[in-house]
Amino acid sequence: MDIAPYLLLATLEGLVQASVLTLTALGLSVVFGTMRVVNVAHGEFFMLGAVGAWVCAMLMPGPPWLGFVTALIVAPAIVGLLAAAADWAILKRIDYDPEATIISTIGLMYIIQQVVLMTFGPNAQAVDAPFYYTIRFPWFGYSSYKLFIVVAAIVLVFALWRLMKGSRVGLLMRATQYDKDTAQNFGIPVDRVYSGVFAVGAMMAAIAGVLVVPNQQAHYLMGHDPLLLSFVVVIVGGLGSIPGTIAAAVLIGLSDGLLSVFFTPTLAKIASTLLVALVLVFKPEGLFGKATR
Amino acid sequence: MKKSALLLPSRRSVLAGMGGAAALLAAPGLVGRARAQSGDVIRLGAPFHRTGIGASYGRWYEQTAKAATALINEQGGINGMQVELVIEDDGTDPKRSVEVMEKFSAEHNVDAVFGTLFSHVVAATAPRAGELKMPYFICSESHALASGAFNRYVFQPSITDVKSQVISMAPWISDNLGKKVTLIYPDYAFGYDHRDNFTAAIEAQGGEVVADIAIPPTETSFTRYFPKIPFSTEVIYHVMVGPGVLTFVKELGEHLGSQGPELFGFIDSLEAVQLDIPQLSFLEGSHFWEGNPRYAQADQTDFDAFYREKVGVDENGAAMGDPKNVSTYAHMFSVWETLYAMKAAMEMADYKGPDQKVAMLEAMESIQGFDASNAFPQGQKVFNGKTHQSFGHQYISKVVDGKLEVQHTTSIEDTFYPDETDYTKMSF
Amino acid sequence: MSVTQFKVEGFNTFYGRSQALRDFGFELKGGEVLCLLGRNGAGKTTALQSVMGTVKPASGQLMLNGENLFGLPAKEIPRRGIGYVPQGRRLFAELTVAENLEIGLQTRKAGREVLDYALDLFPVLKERMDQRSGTLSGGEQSMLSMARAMCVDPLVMMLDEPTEGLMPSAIASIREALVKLRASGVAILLVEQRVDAVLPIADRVAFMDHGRIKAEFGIDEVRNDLSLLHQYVGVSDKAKA
Amino acid sequence: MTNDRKLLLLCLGVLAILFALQFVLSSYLVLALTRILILSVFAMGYNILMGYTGLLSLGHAMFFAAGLYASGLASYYWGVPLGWAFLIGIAGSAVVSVIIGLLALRTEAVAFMIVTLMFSQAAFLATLHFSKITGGDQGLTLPTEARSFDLFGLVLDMTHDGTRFNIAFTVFAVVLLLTYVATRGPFGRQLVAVRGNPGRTEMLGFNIYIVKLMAFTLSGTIAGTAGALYGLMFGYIGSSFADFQNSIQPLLFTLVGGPGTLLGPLLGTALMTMLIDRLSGLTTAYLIVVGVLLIVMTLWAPKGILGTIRDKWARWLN
Amino acid sequence: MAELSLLKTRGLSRHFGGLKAVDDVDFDLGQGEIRAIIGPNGAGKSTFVSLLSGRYKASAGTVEFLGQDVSSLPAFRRVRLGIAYTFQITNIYTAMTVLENVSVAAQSRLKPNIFGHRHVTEATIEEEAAKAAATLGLGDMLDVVAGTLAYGHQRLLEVAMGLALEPKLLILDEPTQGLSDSEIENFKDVVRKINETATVLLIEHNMDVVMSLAERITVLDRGQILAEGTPAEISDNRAVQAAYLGEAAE
Repeated sequence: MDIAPYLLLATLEGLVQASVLTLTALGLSVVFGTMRVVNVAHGEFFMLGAVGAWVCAMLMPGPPWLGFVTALIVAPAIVGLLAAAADWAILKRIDYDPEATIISTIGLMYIIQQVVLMTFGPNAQAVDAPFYYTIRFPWFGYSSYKLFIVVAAIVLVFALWRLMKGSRVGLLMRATQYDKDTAQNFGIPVDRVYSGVFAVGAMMAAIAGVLVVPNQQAHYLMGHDPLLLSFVVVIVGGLGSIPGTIAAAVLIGLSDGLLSVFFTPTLAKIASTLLVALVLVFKPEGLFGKATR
Repeated sequence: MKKSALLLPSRRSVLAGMGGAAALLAAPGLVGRARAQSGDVIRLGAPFHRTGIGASYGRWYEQTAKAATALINEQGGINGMQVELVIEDDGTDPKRSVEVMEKFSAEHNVDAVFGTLFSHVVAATAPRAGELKMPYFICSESHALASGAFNRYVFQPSITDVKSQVISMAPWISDNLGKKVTLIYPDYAFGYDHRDNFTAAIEAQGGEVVADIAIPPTETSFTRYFPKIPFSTEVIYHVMVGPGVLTFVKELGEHLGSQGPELFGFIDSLEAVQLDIPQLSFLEGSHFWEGNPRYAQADQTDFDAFYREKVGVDENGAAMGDPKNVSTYAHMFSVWETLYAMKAAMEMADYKGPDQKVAMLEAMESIQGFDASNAFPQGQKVFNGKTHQSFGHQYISKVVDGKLEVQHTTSIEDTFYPDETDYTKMSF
Repeated sequence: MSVTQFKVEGFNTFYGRSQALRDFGFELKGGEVLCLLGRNGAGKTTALQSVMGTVKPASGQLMLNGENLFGLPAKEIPRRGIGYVPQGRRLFAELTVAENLEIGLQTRKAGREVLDYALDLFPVLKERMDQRSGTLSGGEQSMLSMARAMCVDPLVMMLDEPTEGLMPSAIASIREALVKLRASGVAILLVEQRVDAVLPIADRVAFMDHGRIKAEFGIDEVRNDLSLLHQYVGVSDKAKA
Repeated sequence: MTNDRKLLLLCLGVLAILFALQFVLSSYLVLALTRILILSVFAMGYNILMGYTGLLSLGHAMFFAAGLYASGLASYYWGVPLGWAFLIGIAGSAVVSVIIGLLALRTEAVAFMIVTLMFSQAAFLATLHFSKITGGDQGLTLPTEARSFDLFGLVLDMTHDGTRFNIAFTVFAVVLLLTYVATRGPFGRQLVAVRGNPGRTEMLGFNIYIVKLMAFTLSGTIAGTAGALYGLMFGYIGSSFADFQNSIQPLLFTLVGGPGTLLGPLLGTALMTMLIDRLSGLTTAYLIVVGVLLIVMTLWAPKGILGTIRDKWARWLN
Repeated sequence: MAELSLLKTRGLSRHFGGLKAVDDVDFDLGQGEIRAIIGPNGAGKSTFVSLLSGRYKASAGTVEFLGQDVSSLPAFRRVRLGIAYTFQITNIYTAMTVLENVSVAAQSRLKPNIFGHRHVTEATIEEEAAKAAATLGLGDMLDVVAGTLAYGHQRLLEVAMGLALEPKLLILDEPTQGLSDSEIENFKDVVRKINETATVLLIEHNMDVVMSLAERITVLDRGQILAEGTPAEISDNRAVQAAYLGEAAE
């Protein structure tokens, strides 16, 4: 294949990956930004979204799009409730201590994985895409559903942005993020905001999971990769910075596609992992973040 | 050199005073139960991949093993003894698998262990089996055994190893599909077996591998690898495992469209996956290797019908009454057959208990093969006592109307290659 | 309209084993300004935080118009009508002026007229509504912090060193706002270190040391005997002499 | 002083009991105990960093694997005798620990956790990538003839269960006593001071970066010692020893037993290993228990079993 | 007295964003002095001594200690040279006993071989630590866990740790804050005793303590030196009174 179509394909793939990554990583980033905790179970919320999509597809009669739309509503809602419950039952009780949060969310990760294994089973399960249409380029075909993912991600990011900037709830969230004590001094129910933020973060991951599953399949171990990649994105983008997270997701999504043109994929993964570690060591505010103080 | 056990204190020097401490730690069930009486029952350790990456296989391996054991016991057991399965989960994890092997040996006191599938798990466990002097029958396709990497306690009496499979496929591929082949395989050991053996085999046929594309097993999206497929490719040879395989096949289809090269795949990619789903419609007309045909063929043997019924699988290879619950049909026969192979060896050696372990293993090595039967429903086998490896028929099937139809059955001779080791020269 | 009655009684607050408040208490009526003076570390800020519930006292009573607020979750205290200007202003620096005020307004769901009232006191803020509050000057930040607390529509207003580090002109406009606030019947507790900042507007002065109120005087007493100040604020008579 | 003596006596008592257990336990439990001792060494190494110095690493599988691969590859490719291979493993992990420590210790708290996780992930991927050497996920099996060695005329055979137990016991005993020494006296005081209050410790004239680096290196090297021992004893090296789960393992063991207690890692390892071993026969999802325990420990017993006992009843149990 | 210079700063500055916490300070301290630094809240006193001790990096300027430029040395090296710092907000090892707390400091001075005890034994370290603790009147609390001490005792422990370093210069940041009157009296004696071997730099709000201890007083305001002199001179200085009492008091 010539280099031009090659690059076109890599770009398309990169955009799709960037979209999914943006949603997942934004969830992680919003939680970190507001609560200053790292949620290691984030990938499992992604997985639950995908599994939820499969369950909806199983239970909903009628055309695939009906199950898909149902999943888009139901799966994030359930995941959000679960996350809020986890916040109430665990995180609140350890007072959002950063290290204890990491350990207990590792525990949560195992629990979710294993419960899904016991109920959903070990098989990878496919879900029908809501529509099938392959866009044929002269050199290769491309799934229109994948492009739909990109559009959906843009819409969702815009919605999140509106929620944060334009709504009363968003205002309370931002106030809590900047100064928890003062927020309390103005009657803001900080613990409810925290539960809400944790739920919203999880829902972002779940939506990404629903979107991805017609493309991949639902599997109980599928949360691992999105988690690591989200870490990468959130750190490179600057912890808690939303524009930085988006920029980093696009950068990493695109470069991942392009890097694999030149390197073997495992080597590319090693390189990006090391990059993250070194960014944290030498530029802890992230490539896009501004230094604090 | 005489190996000394100087560091091992004599068991007679048990200190009476330690009894209390022992009782403390040895909560009920912790101390290995002593074998009630030698010869009352044959206990077989069955480490299956209940969890981890191999879990969809493990579930069916377990079901098959249970069915075969029930049948053997119905027929009077082995040498008059009932067979008892001791099943443990190895998590598809090499570390855990070694521990499980020890547990079988030292705690459950099993007579033999069988049923491991994934080759990295086998690689970790086989040496430990040798040390524990535990007969270990694998169902894995791994070529490591026949290449001499293991020891005299390890056997593969049913499923044919990757090298044989590949060698027997290559002539048919080059004759029927094309000579310029692009390989797509997982970037780890199992994939390298395919790459190395197939490259050699297709070149022997006058063909060539125009590109080989290794994909990390953790990958979830594959489209970006496909541009590496050269335009000159006539055949894409693909073998993938793991949870992402369906995506792989689907994206391959989307990418190539209808006018792409021929596809030849190993069914490993689609084990436990329904074929007649819209995502896979483009596979129509492509070819697959099958270890055992998933769909009951027109010329189905009585043996296959019998086996299907006992394992609880319908004519489409899915669980009875649940068409979505597809089995790992192309591989799981090896568990059934391995049990019967063990039975045969034990009966030859008139096996009554672990004292006759060596006799049983020697009997196994002396076996020349097995005839197609209810015990060996996949077909006839030739067994090589030197390499501990079995050879059998391989099936090439074409996807027709969302079902696999066998197009070609290789002869057993097609799978032969020169011996690479001789385990009989090793000591027990 | 009845006069606000606010009473803090028997607060004991601990940080680990060390006691920051010892049987701390005061009384305050609507339309009155009580100034709390004391050295660094005397426990003034802890006292305010204990009232607000962000620091939890081990024991005490917190009466507002006959209702005991003690032990309520921190978010409930401001909702009952206590406005707070914390030390260092504690604006939401990334939020705009308008957003900061909005947060004050939503505390008790106060109407727009409250906002207008606050902005009339600090007209300079009107021009800056869409500016990020972190970019305001020090004086403007203090005004915003106070305006934000006023948006709560408070019965009681507590201010922790609102004039710290300000230019005299800014101090004056804050003082002016306090006077108007008092006139409207709000009960005001003003914490200060600098005596000069409080003398012009205080009705009573309380001196705090070691976590308790050591003495309380009417403003006239203090004006008549400045040595009281030196005695309690910690500048010795020798220094004055 | 007397407290330390009490603890030393307890350690010696535990060692005596452990040694004697091989005569009492069933052969499977002796095997299990062998493994427990090796994994306890891993956990003790982890404990030096997490328990005594207060630095929570999520990447210790990297050091375990460094020891495992350094020793295993030396034995596999160059036929280095086992004793030397073991030393090469220790040296290899020491080098890796110093390098990673120099970098990772520039960060703190959550960033430190993520940096160690990322380095470890890169190391794991490297074991896969260089599969021509490492054997990748399938790993390498050490040939049987490489499994015995000659120690002053005494041939020790690693395939022999009794030999294996006693070697594991010896290494465990050495590391336990080393940890005892390292966590007491001047060095131990430095560690605990850094854990308790790094800022203050610096203002008392300690170079806390160097103190942390020493702790990090010691911790990583002990973890690597466990790895080298594991690989040589069981004759298999593979990339699954470098994965994330193997980093969580010592954390879990230490957390359960009691971070910052000398015998906590042993207790935690023994309990968790036996628990998981029993559970895997009962349920397919035994990891769920690990998950629940992680949460339960953080919620109700963040100091682990021995840590709680120490705080309540026996302050000397450090 | 004619003093040898112990410490001097030239043009020392520290900016936080736009705020000049310490602004171009030239400061000299002689050996053997007890010097007090006073000034209103926010005058930059704590920042200033943090620059001396190396807790903060200076934005500009130099610090010279015993003729050596220490500006670029990290804090722990300055401590080893003999600059000890006790914190304004109590900063001790709350989980350790009093003896263990002070032992950390004693160990820092005695520098034992970290694994062996060739030169300095554990007993010596604890002996020295106990001595320092006793000086501050904590002799009968050696085995008490520091976090459970009363606030005043924690303050004294803080100073004991500084003392155990046997520094050439001991910087005390508001040491009497939260002490009772009798504790303050005892504390004054301690400082005088420390002064027999070390120079003392004292940040203090309690004017009584300042007046009775300090030989000289430096007044900081808005990051700059407002005045410097003997207690008597400072008492008479109108600018100082203004800084403390504000214009209204005049």
